[in-house]
Amino acid sequence: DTANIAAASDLQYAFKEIKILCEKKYPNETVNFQFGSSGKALTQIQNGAPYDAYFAADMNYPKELKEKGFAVGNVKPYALGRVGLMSLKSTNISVNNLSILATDKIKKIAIANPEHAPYGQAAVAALKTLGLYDKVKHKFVMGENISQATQYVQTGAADVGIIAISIAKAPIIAEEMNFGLIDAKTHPDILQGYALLKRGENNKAARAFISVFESPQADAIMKKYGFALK
Amino acid sequence: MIYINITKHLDTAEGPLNAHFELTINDGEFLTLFGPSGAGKTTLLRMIAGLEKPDSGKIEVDGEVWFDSAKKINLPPQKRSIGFVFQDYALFPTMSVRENLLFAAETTEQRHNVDELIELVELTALSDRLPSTLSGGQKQRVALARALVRHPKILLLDEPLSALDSTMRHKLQDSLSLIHTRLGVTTLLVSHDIAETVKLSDRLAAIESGKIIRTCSPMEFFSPKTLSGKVQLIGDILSIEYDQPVYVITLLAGNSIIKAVASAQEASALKVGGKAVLSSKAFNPILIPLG
Amino acid sequence: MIYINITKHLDTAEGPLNAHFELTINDGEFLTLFGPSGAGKTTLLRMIAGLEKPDSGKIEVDGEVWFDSAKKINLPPQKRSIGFVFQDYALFPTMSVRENLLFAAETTEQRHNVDELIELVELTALSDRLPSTLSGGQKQRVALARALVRHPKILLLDEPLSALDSTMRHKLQDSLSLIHTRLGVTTLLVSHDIAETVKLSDRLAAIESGKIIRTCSPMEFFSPKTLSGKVQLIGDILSIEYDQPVYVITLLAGNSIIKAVASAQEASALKVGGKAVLSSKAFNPILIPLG
Amino acid sequence: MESEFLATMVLTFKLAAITTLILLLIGIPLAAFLVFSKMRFKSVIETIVSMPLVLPPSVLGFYLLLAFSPASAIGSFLNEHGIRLAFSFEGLVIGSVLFSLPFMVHPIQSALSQVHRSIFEASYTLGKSKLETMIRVILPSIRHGLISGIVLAFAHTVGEFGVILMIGGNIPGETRVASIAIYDEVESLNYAMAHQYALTLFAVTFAILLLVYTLNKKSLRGIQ
Amino acid sequence: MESEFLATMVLTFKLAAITTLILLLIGIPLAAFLVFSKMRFKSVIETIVSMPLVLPPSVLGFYLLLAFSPASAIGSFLNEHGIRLAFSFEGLVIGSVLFSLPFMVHPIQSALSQVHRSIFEASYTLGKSKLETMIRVILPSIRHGLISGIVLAFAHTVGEFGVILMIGGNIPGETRVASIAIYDEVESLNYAMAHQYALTLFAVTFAILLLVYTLNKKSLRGIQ
Ligand SMILES: Nc1ncnc2c1ncn2[C@@H]1O[C@H](COP(=O)(O)OP(=O)(O)OP(=O)(O)O)[C@@H](O)[C@H]1O
Ligand SMILES: Nc1ncnc2c1ncn2[C@@H]1O[C@H](COP(=O)(O)OP(=O)(O)OP(=O)(O)O)[C@@H](O)[C@H]1O
Ligand SMILES: [Mg+2]
Ligand SMILES: [Mg+2]
Repeated sequence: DTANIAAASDLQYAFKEIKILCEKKYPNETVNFQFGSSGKALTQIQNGAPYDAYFAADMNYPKELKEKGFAVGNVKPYALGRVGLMSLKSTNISVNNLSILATDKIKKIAIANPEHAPYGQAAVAALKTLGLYDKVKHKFVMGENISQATQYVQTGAADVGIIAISIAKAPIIAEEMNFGLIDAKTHPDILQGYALLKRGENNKAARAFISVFESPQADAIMKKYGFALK
Repeated sequence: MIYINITKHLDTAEGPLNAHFELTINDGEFLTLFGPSGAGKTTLLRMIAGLEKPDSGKIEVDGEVWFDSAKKINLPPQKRSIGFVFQDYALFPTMSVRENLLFAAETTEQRHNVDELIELVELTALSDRLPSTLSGGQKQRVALARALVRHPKILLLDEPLSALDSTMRHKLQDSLSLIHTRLGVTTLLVSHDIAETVKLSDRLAAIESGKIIRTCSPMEFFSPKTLSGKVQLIGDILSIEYDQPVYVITLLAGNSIIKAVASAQEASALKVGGKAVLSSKAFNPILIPLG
Repeated sequence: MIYINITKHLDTAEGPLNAHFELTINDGEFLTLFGPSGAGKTTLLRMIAGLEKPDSGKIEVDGEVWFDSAKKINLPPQKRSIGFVFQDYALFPTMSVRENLLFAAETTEQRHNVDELIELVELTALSDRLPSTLSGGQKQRVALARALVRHPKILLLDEPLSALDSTMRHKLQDSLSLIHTRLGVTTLLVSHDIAETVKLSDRLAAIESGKIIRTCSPMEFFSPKTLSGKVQLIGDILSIEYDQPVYVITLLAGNSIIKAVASAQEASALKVGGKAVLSSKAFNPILIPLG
Repeated sequence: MESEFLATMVLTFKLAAITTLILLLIGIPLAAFLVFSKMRFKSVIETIVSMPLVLPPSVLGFYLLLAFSPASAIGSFLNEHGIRLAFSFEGLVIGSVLFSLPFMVHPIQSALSQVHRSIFEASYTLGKSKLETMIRVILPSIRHGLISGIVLAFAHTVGEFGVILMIGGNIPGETRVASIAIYDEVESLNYAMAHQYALTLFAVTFAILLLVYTLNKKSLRGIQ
Repeated sequence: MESEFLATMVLTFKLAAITTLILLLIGIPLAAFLVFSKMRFKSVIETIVSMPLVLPPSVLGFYLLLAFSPASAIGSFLNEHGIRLAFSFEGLVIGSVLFSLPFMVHPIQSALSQVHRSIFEASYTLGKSKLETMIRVILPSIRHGLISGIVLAFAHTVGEFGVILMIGGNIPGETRVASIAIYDEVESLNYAMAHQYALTLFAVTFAILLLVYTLNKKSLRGIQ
């Protein structure tokens, strides 16, 4: 079988490795990923998208699908996202203390759009907890999602960004970026959940991928990319 | 038999005008529309061709109704068997001379005649050229040839020869005349040229401000009461010179320049740029064929 | 003084041709270019106007070099004081008649003269109309008026009167003549009309296949060796009728129709559609002014 | 990977070619209607034609998705007849056609409106129908406008991704075209691969357009 | 909320208006060059003009971001002169101009190429410079092409979001235009708000274009 799996953008590096595991174990099954915003995937699924499983960037989206009858089985949390401060190594901007954001040295701060991106919401919450939000909010530049926010930092358009650890751990990023984790207590948990969709109920490939995903080897990969698991 | 009785509102140089054309044209007749600029000659041709819609009236050709406002009949130009030569040529810019003619051809026979027509208008050497590279007169000849390709029932010619030099003009007049006799196609010509009109047409319709004010033979129209054996010439006075003891008057009549001797009294009534009638009672003409 | 000596390669109906024009035109002269279709008349005017570039040679006007291939001088049309009337009118489609003329005006005085010019070409009632709603002749008159607005040094006229009826044609010929004398503007006219040429121009340049084959006075060019006191007319034979015991020959000479009596022997040499010379030795003409 | 790259490219140009062809077939009569019709509310139709441009592509895609959805009237009707537009190649074609329509119609309309009336009339008096006149006389002489329309529609379809992402859903071999693939690679911060896609798109399209322009210039030589 | 809505709308139409104006100023000479130049490699330039279309907008935006970045030659040069294009309104204008360039150039080019040569020549012989001829004679007579270009460029800028999203950074009052706002609302599953934005965009643009078309039709009456 072939399965189409819609997954949040930040999962791409981890999933590509898990896919290799899966192909080894189930050589006859193929999985395709559609990485992108969880909101868009939700809209598409509700309007007949041929997706078999859904790995969202939060818990609410898959729960909504479950309520509307698009998902089978339970919505399970699979990861706890973390955010941190990121800057280009070449800029020598310290990433260990968020208070630097309020200084004149920092002109633009890249975050994911908090209106719909959980990592953006986490960034805002953390800044509010630390009492920095009102001092820095005029410096925000918002990416459509966490990848775009990363690009802002990477291209030097923004001085720093508040970015997901899963992206910071990607080898190409780790090479040229400094990253400092932000205390998880400063923001609500970024719980990410997934669900098998109705269309995937009898899809062998989808079930195979999920079984591999739930295996300890996959756990290790997820951990490597900074997804603290429950 | 072509029967025309139509009205059309026009906005002319002298203000609005209700044009009314009533005209019967016989089969095979060659009729010239003659009249001043803005009189409605082009408009009449266009209404016959179906390119413009009369406000009311009827056009009937060989018993076939082409237009009838009462019965709401209005044949499209495609259904009217006509050939039209436009004042602005209207050649197809992306087609060569030959292609312009071939486009018009409908039967294999017409297709075969295309080269003959091109030769008739003396454009064989240019037959693969695009219209934009032709001179004004050359364009006009292509337009004329193209209108002839389909052997139309009525040939509508809107000053087709006006941009030609006199040699080419005479040649094409002869061709038109030949085509007309050979194919018997009813022809309507708009022309400002008297010789052309007289030479080509059976009948003349004089148009003024949207009305046909007179139809008659061209000779009747242009010649004053002519007397046999008498020469009466209208000419432009080109110069008046005093050549002791008489005056020499140079007159232009058509293509000919005439010098005549006049007395001081006669000369005083004439002026350069004016017109004069030259006549003679005692006259013993000699006629010599030319060319 | 205008001095022209230019060459240009042309692709004509008879194959490629190396045109070479050498011509000197005096200040204030009225020169007509006369010649068959495709001879290069339009091309010559365009080269003088700077719209086409000669391959080599020189054009000098009043001591000012407009073109010189050796010195690589080539004044743009804007810098040449010319008025040009195009064969296809080239009116500006978004401007009314008056606006077309006002566009050309450069000084307040020229601006004020616009209405006068419009009246001269009898388009006052149409002065607010767009070119697309004008008849062919009306368009041509606008183009002529527009070229006159700036009082150019040289007026270049490419068959400006060919689409006009004879009344309007004569009127505009008179206006052209008047303007020419009044403003003293050097004028180059392309015309196929003999009467027009004779009437308007001081000199004629006969052009054939890209060469000026002769320049002379128009009279010299058109009239055979003329003898004073002798009538010699060239005309088209319109009809030959037998009217016992003689033949009546109808001749068209210019605007005049002449009937002449001929003997059976004379008549046998003539045919309808041909040309004939009508002459007489004993002739006692009477000249009466007309109109 | 190589074969996926190739498949994506083939799909991209297939989509662009089919879309452009359909747009030509729709665009020419529509443009002719807009130029020649004497209808009173022509301006309204003219405006509507341009409206797909005004919505952000992904929003247009969103509305299309709603229309195609089995929950909607159109979608359920099509579904009953076995036609599924969402997440299918056919759906992409419809989306692209809708989205690029103004780019085809405008240049053709503008060129048509400049053809002199007597050119049409000459053809009519030679017995040719409106259709034949259009095809044999008018279209060749408005080549510039046609080429503009073709180039704009083609290039725009190649580059479009908002609508396609929404209604196509990135399914390899079916709806994953190059623009989406590039978008994906950029999102994955996989710049090398994104550059490769972009470069190929660029090179192929550049070659196609250059060919179109050069051929056009050659054949236009001498006209006008 | 209300005032933010309004601010977003104002910003959107301001961006579209400025972009269209700049495009007119660039597009007309560029189109004229493409029509009249006898340069040998004109087709290459013609092709390049169409190329911004081929890249997915967000990718084009990404490359622009790289160009604007202080790390690049252009970016650092601008930075030294105190100009920051990324995340500024000026940057959006540059991005939109680049992205909509072909929509302005193509229709004008196509219309220009159909103007008869003797119209230019007549104006030259009346002593008018090329510039004056262009402005007073040619532009009025290719109104159709100009309007096509204006409508396409304007509508496309209103609807564009890929480039803008990338180089704009979604800053309210500065770079957050309506297309981005709609996109955001759809992403947030805030459909009601998205519909309101879309409807307003639609209504305002519809009104503007309808006005343009109607005025144009009125003033064209009788020409041709
Ligand atoms: N499209 C039009 N709209 C309004 N008036 C027009 C239109 N076309 C022609 N006319 C007017 O109708 C009148 C007759 O025009 P028409 O073209 O029939 O004249 P014509 O006799 O052919 O003149 P010419 O010898 O100058 O060609 C003119 O006064 C002209 O201004
Ligand atoms: N753009 C062009 N390209 C190639 N040949 C041309 C071009 N324009 C004119 N010619 C050729 O040059 C020759 C001279 O043309 P021109 O227009 O000067 O003739 P003309 O004397 O004005 O004729 P007419 O009386 O018919 O207007 C013609 O044979 C014509 O075919
Ligand atoms: Mg007429
Ligand atoms: Mg000529």
